[in-house]
Amino acid sequence: MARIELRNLGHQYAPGGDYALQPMQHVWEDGGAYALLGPSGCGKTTLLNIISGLVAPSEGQVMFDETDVTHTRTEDRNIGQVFQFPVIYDTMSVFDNLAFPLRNRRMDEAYVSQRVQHIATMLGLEGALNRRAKNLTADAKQKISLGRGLVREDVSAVLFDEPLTVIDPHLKWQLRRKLREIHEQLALTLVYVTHDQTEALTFADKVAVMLAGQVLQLGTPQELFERPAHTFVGYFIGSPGMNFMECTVDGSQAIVDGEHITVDPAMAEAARQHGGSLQLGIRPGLIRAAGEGESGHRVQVHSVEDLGDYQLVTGYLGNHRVHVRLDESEKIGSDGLQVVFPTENALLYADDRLVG
Amino acid sequence: MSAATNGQRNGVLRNRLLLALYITFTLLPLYWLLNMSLQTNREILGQFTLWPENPTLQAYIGIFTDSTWYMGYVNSLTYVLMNMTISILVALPAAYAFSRYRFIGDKHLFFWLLTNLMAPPAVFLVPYFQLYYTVGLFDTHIAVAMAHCLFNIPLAVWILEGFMRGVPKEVDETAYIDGYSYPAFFIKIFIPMIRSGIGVTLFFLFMFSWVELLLARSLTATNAMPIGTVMTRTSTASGVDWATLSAAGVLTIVPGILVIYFVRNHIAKGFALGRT
Amino acid sequence: MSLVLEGVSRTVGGEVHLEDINLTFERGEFNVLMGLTRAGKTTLMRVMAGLEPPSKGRVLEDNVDVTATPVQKRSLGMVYQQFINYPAMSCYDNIASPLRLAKLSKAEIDRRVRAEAERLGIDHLLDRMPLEMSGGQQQRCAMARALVRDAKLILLDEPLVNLDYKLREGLRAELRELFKDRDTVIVYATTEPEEALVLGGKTAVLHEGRLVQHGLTAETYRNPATVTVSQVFSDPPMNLIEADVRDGRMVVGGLLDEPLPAHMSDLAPGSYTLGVRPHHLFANSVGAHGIDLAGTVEVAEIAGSVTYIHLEVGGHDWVVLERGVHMVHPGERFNVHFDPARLYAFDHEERLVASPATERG
Amino acid sequence: MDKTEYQKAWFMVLPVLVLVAFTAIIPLMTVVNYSIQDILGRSAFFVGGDWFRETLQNPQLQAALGRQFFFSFTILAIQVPLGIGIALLMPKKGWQASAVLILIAMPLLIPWNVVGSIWQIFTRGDIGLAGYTLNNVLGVSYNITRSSLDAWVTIILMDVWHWTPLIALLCYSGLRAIPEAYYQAARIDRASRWAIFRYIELPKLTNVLVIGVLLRFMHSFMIYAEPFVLTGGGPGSSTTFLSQTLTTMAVAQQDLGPSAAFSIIYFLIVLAVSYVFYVTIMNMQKERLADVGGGK
Repeated sequence: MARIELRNLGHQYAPGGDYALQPMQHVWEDGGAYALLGPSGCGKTTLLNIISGLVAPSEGQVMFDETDVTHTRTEDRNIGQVFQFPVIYDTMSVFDNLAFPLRNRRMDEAYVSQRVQHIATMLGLEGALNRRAKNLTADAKQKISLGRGLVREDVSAVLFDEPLTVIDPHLKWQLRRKLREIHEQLALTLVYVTHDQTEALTFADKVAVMLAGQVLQLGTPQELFERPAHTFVGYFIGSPGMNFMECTVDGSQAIVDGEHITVDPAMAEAARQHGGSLQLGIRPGLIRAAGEGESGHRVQVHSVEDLGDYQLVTGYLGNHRVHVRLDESEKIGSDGLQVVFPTENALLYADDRLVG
Repeated sequence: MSAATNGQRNGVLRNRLLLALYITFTLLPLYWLLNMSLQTNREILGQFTLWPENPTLQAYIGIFTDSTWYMGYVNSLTYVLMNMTISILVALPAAYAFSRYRFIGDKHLFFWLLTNLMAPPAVFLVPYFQLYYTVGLFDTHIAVAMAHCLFNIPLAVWILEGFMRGVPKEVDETAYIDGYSYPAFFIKIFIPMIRSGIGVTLFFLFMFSWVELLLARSLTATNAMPIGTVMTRTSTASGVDWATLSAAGVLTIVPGILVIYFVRNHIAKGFALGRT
Repeated sequence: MSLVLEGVSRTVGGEVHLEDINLTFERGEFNVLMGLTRAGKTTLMRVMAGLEPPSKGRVLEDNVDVTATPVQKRSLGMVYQQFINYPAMSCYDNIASPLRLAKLSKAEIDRRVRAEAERLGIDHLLDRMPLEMSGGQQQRCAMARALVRDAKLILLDEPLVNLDYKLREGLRAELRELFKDRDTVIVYATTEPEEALVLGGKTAVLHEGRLVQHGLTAETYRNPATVTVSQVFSDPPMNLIEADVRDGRMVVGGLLDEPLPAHMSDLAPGSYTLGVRPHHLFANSVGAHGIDLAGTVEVAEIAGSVTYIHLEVGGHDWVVLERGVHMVHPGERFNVHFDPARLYAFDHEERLVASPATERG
Repeated sequence: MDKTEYQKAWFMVLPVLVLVAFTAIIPLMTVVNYSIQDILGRSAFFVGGDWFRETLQNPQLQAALGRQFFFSFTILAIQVPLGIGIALLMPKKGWQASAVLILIAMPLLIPWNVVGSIWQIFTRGDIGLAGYTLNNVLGVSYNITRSSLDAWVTIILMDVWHWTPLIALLCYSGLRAIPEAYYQAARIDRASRWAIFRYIELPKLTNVLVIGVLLRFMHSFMIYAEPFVLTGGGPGSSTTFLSQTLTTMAVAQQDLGPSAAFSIIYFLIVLAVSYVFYVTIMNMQKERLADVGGGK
């Protein structure tokens, strides 16, 4: 198990060209589960390939615990990896597949079969050990790929490159559950690359949301949901994404097209000092319908969609479009909707970055 | 790429050396043919030398001026181009049918084509000879072009079917939905999509018809005699004209070399009958 | 304009893909085909388009039998899930292709292609080749081609399934706008309940080649005719538990023994399958919600705005839908709470016999 | 690709059927015709299986068949491993890849009789580089017109020189189709170079190797031009293979009956081998489609 540190790590495909990865400084604790989440082309796979040793970064260092592995060969980094499609040795049995890395390390056969039995049981493959790996289902093959990393007790980290891509949608959550269970049992450092927020937020303790080669925020699912550090994170996490409305600040009030919304005074002060383009951000699910006699802000309703377990109201606050997510039993009058923006959920952004 | 240790480095060196060795083995006989073609018979039979003392194009000039020689090339090229046209025109719709549809006997027909592709030409010598003789087509270019259809049409169907299978069926359907009639779709949309496949197929049709000797020789006499026959005649006569034979040999390789650069990425798929 | 399927069946190589489908699709609203993979959605669409002949039954367009009409003669647009475009043509030519075949004037073609590209947000990509565009842009180009010709029938076969999740969310929201007030029958196939609910209109639920239910989307969602529909048309699927009803009470051995709620009071005694929706389950006895069941957590899945908590309740795998982000660890005890008025009941033939009164009357 | 049922597809296949029938079925019928009759000028009478029995017992033909099988199996035993080896050596990226590919493929572009001529010139004692070097420089007595061993070695060497590139090209394309992820996984598992070949490359090459072996067996089984030009089947008949034997019987000696019977036997062998390969290729194709999860 290893603590992975990225020291000022950056990468340009061609010297002087633009950055595939902006120089970054991160520490991923030993035994932690981390996810690299972002749209295609955001550099998440490049970062994974640098950690696995497939690509040597143009600048900065990769540290496993105290050793600098930036230019060490993949073989010597002692990592495990699960790829986008099942990578297994077709002609071997499941047992031989799992035993292969140990046999290459000249471990004695008794130890090998004990380890393989143990990991196979953990992965739910104990029944298929002598079957030919080729005839198994895609998710079983991905478990074999994972197993080849887990059999090695000294594996430093296990990397996942969008492993659920080829899995049938209805089986995905079972494999997610299995990965989660394994991480609970073996305190292993895991790095998981995906463009799907559910996979990232379910799998990882900490998620790095990436865009155009930059890590915009590294935080727990809670932090990403409640305090997105960047407007893109607010948009990308949660569906539908966070509402953003240009605003100005006066005292502890954010003014959006004349509507005064009370925000946290410290945040308002910091926003005023920062200047630049200010935006008020609030999640559709955290906007509350005003109760009887409670004074709220008027949202002119454009459309209401009945999504079964909730209603999604699309309306306008002034001329800013706003999504509001209401419980399915909420009554919406035809003359518009009075809503309340709870102060603790209303966040201020200056030039797309969270203030204070 | 990740850093290569020196273990890997002299591994790569060893590989390059072995490869160079094999390429030398391949090129040596070819060099020798070229070497002979640039000498006169007198110099060839004289002092044994590794390269021509005074290189001359006399053998080549001889070929281009002597009608029995250059007509050999013309005849060969004529029936090869005829065969290529017939084969490709006939094979395109058939390959499309095999790649898109199931119909009665489709598997057996596809297998039957494979057996024809593999059939030894010697088996068909006598029947072809008689057939074309009675039909009055003996010693004509079309006779050889038709005879070569025996293996070239199956070859074209198999290779084209391999390339066509790469185009999703949904593309055809989208075109039909748009309103394309079958022929319009085939020519305007489908053919451009398998351009590289057609290119490789034409290359193989050219090659297999150009290299065939047995049928071409036995179905022709004088006015359609291919270059192959012309060459085999000189080498069996006493006092062999080595220089001209070598020059003729070099010229038969030129067409292949000119074209191979354009098909090099798909040549393997062609050889594998479209099965990779 | 309406499209009618009369007794359509389709068997391929002895395998039944469709069995006696009777459906009518109306103009001007979304007709959603809902079902799991291999439920027969794609085959049904291909039969409607005339790409595959039905083994039995007829396809009628405005009471005209078009079963055997060649697809070229049909007024039709189709979008596949693998963003099909002509690779050798630019995006502009791809979209213009059906109009050129319909022999419209050059000016008319140019106007309509640019208008459609504008509506789909790809007007800046018109001279790009398909392979030079991202997956989302390629699918928009394919959609533009299907829409540009104002066909009588437009078929969309899971068009969003191969897109990144955020792209899918964006395009899904635009779909209603794109197809609003078009004089055409729109049929949209999907495996995702949320897509059906966003698009509204009517939903037909298919399962193993058979039509299980057809009705207004919200109506079908709220009153699933059978247990199968409750599983297919709900993500995550509705939670189920077998229970016995006798003398006014519902009993699950050792787990539950409660009086029947009002809307189930007239159920005859016998064995039933009870169902409750994941978002009607609440954690840790918040307020007086009535019934209380003990469960243990298997795993928590965080999907951004909501968290799915997978529980083991009396030997059943249940899911609780919590709003916001809640970290719970496998093995934790988790008491699940729900109001009996929210219960569904299915008889021993899995048919719906009782469903919670819809809140808004 | 799940194909749709469409009987009208027959019309698309008809031209191929007509042309190939004209160039294959009709001629084959005449061969069958000859093989069961004795034709003297105008009259012909039925002889049943006589010609077949005679052919099968004819020592000259048995010898030719033996030589042919020996030749085909020898070249397969050499060319398949050698071809794989070369494919493994060939560079995968950059301009060198194209250059090496073209150089390696060169012999495949040469008309088969010209290959015979090239090696005839190359191995002549007086003017050939190989012939002259062996005899005069290395003092090895080497003459393909007198020693049948020399002739055999030269023919095999020539065939290796001519056709090994085919196996090399097929394997090269097979290797290039292997995704980089497999090599990355092998590095992670610290697999030896041999293990990478044994468990990743070889299994992935089985598809193309089956086709390579089919093509090589078939072409070698009907070889005619190269040995005919190089050794004329000599010395004596030590290097006379099936095609040449059949050609001399049919064309030179004009005894139609036996040569027709012989042709049928020859074609049946080809038919049997083709069937075995056809079934193997089609199964592999179905299997690969299953791997990719083809069709809904």
